[in-house]
Amino acid sequence: MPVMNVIQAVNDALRLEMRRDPRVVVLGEDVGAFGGVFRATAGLQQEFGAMRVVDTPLAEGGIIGAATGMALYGLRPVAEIQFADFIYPAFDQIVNEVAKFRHRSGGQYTVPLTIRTPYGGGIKGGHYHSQSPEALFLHTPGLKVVVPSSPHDAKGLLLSAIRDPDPVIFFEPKRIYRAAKGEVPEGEYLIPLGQAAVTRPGTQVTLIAWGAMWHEADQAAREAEAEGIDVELLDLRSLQPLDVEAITASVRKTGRAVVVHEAPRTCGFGAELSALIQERCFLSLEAPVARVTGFDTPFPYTLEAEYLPRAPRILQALRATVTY
Amino acid sequence: MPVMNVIQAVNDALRLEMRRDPRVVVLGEDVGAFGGVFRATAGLQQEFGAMRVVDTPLAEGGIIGAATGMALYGLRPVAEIQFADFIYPAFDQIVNEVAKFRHRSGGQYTVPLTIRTPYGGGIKGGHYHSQSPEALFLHTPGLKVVVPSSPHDAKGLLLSAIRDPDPVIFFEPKRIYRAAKGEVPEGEYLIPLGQAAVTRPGTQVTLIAWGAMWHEADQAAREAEAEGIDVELLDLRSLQPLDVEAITASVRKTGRAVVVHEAPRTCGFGAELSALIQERCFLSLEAPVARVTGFDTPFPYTLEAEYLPRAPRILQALRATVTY
Amino acid sequence: MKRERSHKPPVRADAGTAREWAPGRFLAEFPIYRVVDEDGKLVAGAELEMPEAELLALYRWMVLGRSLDERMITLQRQGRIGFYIGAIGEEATVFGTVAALAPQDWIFPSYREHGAAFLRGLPLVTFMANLFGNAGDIVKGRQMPCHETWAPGHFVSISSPIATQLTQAVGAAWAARIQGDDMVPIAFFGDGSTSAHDFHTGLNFAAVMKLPVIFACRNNGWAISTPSASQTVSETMAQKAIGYGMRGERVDGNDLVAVWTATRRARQRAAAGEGPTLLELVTYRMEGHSTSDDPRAYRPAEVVEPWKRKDPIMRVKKLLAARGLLDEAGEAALREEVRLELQAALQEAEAFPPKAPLASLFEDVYAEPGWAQREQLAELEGAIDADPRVANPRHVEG
Amino acid sequence: MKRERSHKPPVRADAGTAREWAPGRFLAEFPIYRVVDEDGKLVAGAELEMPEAELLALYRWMVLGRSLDERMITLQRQGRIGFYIGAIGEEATVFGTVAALAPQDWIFPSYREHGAAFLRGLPLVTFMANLFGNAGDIVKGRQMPCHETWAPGHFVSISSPIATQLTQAVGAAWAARIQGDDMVPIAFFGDGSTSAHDFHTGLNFAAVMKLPVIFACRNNGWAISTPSASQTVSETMAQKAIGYGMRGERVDGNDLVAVWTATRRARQRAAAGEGPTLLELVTYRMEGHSTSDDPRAYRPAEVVEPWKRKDPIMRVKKLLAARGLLDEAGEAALREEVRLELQAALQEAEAFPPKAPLASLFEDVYAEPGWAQREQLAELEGAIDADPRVANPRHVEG
Ligand SMILES: Cc1ncc(C[n+]2csc(CCOP(=O)(O)OP(=O)(O)O)c2C)c(N)n1
Ligand SMILES: Cc1ncc(C[n+]2csc(CCOP(=O)(O)OP(=O)(O)O)c2C)c(N)n1
Ligand SMILES: [Mg+2]
Ligand SMILES: [Mg+2]
Repeated sequence: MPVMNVIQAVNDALRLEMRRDPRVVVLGEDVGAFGGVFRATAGLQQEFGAMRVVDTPLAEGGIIGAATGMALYGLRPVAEIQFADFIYPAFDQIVNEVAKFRHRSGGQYTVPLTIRTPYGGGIKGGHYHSQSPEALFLHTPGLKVVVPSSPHDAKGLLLSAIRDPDPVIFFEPKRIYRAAKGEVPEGEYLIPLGQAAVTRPGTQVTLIAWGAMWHEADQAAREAEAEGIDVELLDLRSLQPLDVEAITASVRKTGRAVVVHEAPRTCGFGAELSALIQERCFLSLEAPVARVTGFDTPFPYTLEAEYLPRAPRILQALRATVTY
Repeated sequence: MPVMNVIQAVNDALRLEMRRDPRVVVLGEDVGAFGGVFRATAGLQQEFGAMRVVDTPLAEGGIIGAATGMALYGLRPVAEIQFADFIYPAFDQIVNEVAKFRHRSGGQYTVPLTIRTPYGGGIKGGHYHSQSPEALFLHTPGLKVVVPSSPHDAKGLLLSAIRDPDPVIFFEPKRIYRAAKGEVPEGEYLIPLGQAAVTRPGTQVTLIAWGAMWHEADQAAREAEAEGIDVELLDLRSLQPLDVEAITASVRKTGRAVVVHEAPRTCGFGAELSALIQERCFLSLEAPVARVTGFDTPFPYTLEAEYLPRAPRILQALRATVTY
Repeated sequence: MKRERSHKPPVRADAGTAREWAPGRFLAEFPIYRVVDEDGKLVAGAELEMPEAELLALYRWMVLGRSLDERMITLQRQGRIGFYIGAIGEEATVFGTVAALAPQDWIFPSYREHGAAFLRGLPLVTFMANLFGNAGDIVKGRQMPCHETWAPGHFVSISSPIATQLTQAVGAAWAARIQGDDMVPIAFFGDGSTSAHDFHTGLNFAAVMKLPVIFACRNNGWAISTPSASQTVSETMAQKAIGYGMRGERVDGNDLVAVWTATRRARQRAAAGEGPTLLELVTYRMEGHSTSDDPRAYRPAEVVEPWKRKDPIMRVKKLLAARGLLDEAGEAALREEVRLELQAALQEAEAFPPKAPLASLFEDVYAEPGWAQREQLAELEGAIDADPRVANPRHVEG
Repeated sequence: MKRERSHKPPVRADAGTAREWAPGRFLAEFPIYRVVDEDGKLVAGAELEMPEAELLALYRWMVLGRSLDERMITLQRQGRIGFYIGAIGEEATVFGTVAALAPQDWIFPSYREHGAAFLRGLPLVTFMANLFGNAGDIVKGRQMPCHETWAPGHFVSISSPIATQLTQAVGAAWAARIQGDDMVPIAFFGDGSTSAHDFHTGLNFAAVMKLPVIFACRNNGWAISTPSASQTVSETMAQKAIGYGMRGERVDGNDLVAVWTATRRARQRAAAGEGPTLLELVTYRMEGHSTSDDPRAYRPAEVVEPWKRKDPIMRVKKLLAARGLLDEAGEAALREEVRLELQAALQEAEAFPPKAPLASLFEDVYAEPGWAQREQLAELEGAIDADPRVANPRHVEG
């Protein structure tokens, strides 16, 4: 099996799907001739032409508005927002239009749109090249939200996202764009949205993460094991739909949970997971659900290492939770 | 003391503050000659002129961007967004600019801006005249979020918001704009941001609400009392800063909590409150923190009554929580 | 998308004084296109391209649209529907444009173009059921009245957020080009909407991609209480096309024939690959913004007066009369016919059960309801069983 | 804001054919204003309004700006700073504009106008400390390099989101008018930024309110890999002013004197209450977009060639030489002086401790840190005490 990094896996998925389905179109800033600032769309315009791989003017609202019109008309657009930090000019189109089209039209119009965007910190991007805004979209019914943590998942999840009948925001953790390498099957395979992966079975505490932070969680779990703490690690992969059964099954078993995310703590998705767990596993809980997250500040530049909820902080939370 | 409704109290606060402080400026769509579609700014342009009470072109991004520039320059702008549902075109300015100016400039520039906007359901507004997007802003460090539940609080909180050195989003529950009447002291008084009101002391269960839903919670508490359930009711008033002491003090006493909000459940502020409570009061909790909220759908038109978390549903949650 | 500048830019040496526009310059450069004057006569040099049958048919539609608006406004005053927003005085901008399109052309409405949906086959009953938001509502009582959708006629879902439909129309045109379809979408919006973000991105994207789109700006002089002169200081909306390298044109929006002819030309150009057009349809909002608005608070009655003479329906009536296509008897018969049609539709629409089933709230959020929607439906059903007040609206508005 | 249309709109009867623009029409209507040609000679009919002392001073600044950019790019390649973005080839658009303003005029930069901050007194050391993001950084290592703020010189905080500064500049102008201050803000942005939402709202708000603002569009031909011809099909950026009823002008952005003179005129008009101006400064991005970008992937070297002859610094150098204001010896001395100045600043800047204190992360989120910030600082301090790796960057990038 070929070894790829996340960018290559994304590129592979896009190419395969564009070959299979003429309705798939890619649009965004610098995605065409150049192939994207992270090269995720490299070679696509050369293969599929400027009609299906389009460099747009610099306006995210226009990109998503136009992609929405394409999707309404029956295409399967894949829009790229150059950085998740720059998705907000399209926020109205995403939250008020894309998310509500199916409902408000009584099912007469749908928006099978995929929005790809590099997200998260760890690349020295400071305030505006590091944000993790997933919670904003998870609070918006009608949207699906996916975050891969490996090249293998990136390809299988992106293919599912493009074929999904509903709009999907596909966050690509740019910190692991090149860092995460792994075997990726050739040809197509689908990873269904809404299935978490139990990447490490355990009995003492449930550790929940996604995207780049899964790698930190995994390292923390290894270090915990060395200390005799038996961690069950879940990679959510898809946050909406959420695999709530996998979470509750694990917490009912372990009685303890630690949630990890990069975004600021207040109103992050960790809050929702914490609420869901204590609503559904209250009698099994032997310790409060712990949140290891980014802090309630803008994303910093120099103090990035301190800001990110990395393995050492996760490990401390695991210790505290099992000894609560 | 004069009796006012919420609109009159807001109007009174704006007039008083514009008289006191020449730096206070009001801008928005239809706020001038007309006095706003809800009449909240009625008479202000007549008294303070078209320089300080400005009808803007139809662009929320422009309204907030311009208001930001005014605040940077030293004014105290009060921007009106005609409906909270239409705040998204300004989302980039609010989340990426307004919220981050102080931090990113090392404290050299600040944005003492107040954004007033009618919000919430209960007026037959359907998808686009009913939304409660507070959680989106609560996930953004740098912003403050205030929601009054009475004419008295509306005036005292708005005066504090305008004088606050940080940007404040002031959500006005339009369902009670005219319905909620009460005595409002003449002249100025300030209600500090970050102080919840314990509007009903109780011992068995803590009920947390804000804005229009406080009235539903209050009714539910009365009905519960008739059933012998002793409810302690908190009106948060300000969600950021949050009076976490008031919440934890109450829950440590009652051991039970029910949170109410109109917004969809997933990733709503109720999730954060639930997470905070179980992190801080875990050993006191005798039942899971319950959430009585809007559902994970767009806001409906005909089924509005069913959608809103009104007294009957709150009462059921109180019963279930005390008998857990 | 790369393009080469064919012309070498000239240089000047006189000290920089930025271009100021002589007052009236763009009014002159964008004269208002008119075919039928206020007395129903063809203006000098104009010819009637519209077939007489079409003229008569559209006249009937305009009468129906006007009568419907008036009737529904009364209905709202009676409290039988919650809200209404129509196109009184602007009928020519709605019927004239859409009648000139091909049936496969998609319509991206703002919220006054109900007539466009009727032209595309939306039954009056279905429209009225949407006003009641009852079980007959094709969008299942999910949006406010006047937010209908009619996919069978390619009439895209109406939403409240201003101007969002412009970029969506651009995307549809783009998709049609990719598919090789002969489809020219039209996007409707008002003068106030030209200030919105999506006006800028919509026109710019369409021009850069040279897409077949018609941007129909109903310049009715007002955005709620804000006059169009406070939205922009450009003398015309049409000249905004210049900034996008796009074609722009001013049309008498109260002249059905001019609107129809201009739209037809725009559609021909678009289909021929000549790109998008911005049509400024100069008209006037004769009533309040909607039933929620009372214009007396900001608009003196006098300013409306001069526009009464320009009424789009009167104009066509006079033209038809002059051509012997409609006499008083015919007019009376037509109006009675319309009255009965509306009455019948209203009765039928009002007869539906008041609410779509509870489950409809949780459907269409996603193609398949997720566990949250399924659980919450069960939760709500249980709550209503335990306490019927949960489903009692009076309890809300009270 | 109400305005009355003074002119009665003319009417035409010929069947509607929307205005199409004869190719080159707007290039002709917006000729490029130039004072000094590529050989450093005054163009026919032009006169030099800029005092010679100013000319010499600005020449030195441009040389410093260029040397700084080159030096910092090298620094980034050496891995000593993480990122850099400069203005190589565009120096005249930065120094020429700001030198023509009054000291109290606020500057709303995009991200290439570091030179403007220097003109306003930002010490080189402070700027470089921002590149290192170290304890000497006036913005406390919170943003990427080249995102400085310099309030003492009214140089407003740089942020990455494109074009947000335009509407903010409009608000500042508005505030100044309310306060009765003689203050004319300038907003800098690129050609790509004209596609953004805030370009539209910024220009429209300024024109409607007739505010004193200067919109300085550095049209350097590229938005990362996207040529300006793919951002818009309007022949010029200046003509976009027409849609807002605003003044627009094209200026040779590589001609320091033309930029300075045009900006001066724009400021005079603004201060005189004549409203805003859109200045299109025609220049070229000679390097990659930033140190993160390699233009060879999308831009053939040849297209850059013709622009080398137009270099803004060479031009002024020739002019100075022709006027006997700068000989080779003077030039050499100047460059050596600049080199040493940069070297000294760099040494000083690099000497600061690598990080601002931990607490700085939680400060300035609000005027006073809230309980969340206070608790989280304590939490972080505790975590570092328990495990130093928490504060170890190598552990991140690894
Ligand atoms: C983004 C947004 N902001 C504000 C509103 C409130 N609003 C509804 S209609 C309207 C005025 C629109 O005026 P115009 O575009 O001229 O259309 P008209 O109603 O005159 O046909 C406003 C401000 C809205 N619906 N959406
Ligand atoms: C809203 C937003 N979208 C995308 C980006 C990424 N981005 C940074 S600079 C740039 C190109 C800007 O081009 P232009 O406006 O011409 O300025 P120039 O760099 O040429 O000076 C882009 C797309 C951004 N910073 N903000
Ligand atoms: Mg209008
Ligand atoms: Mg550029």
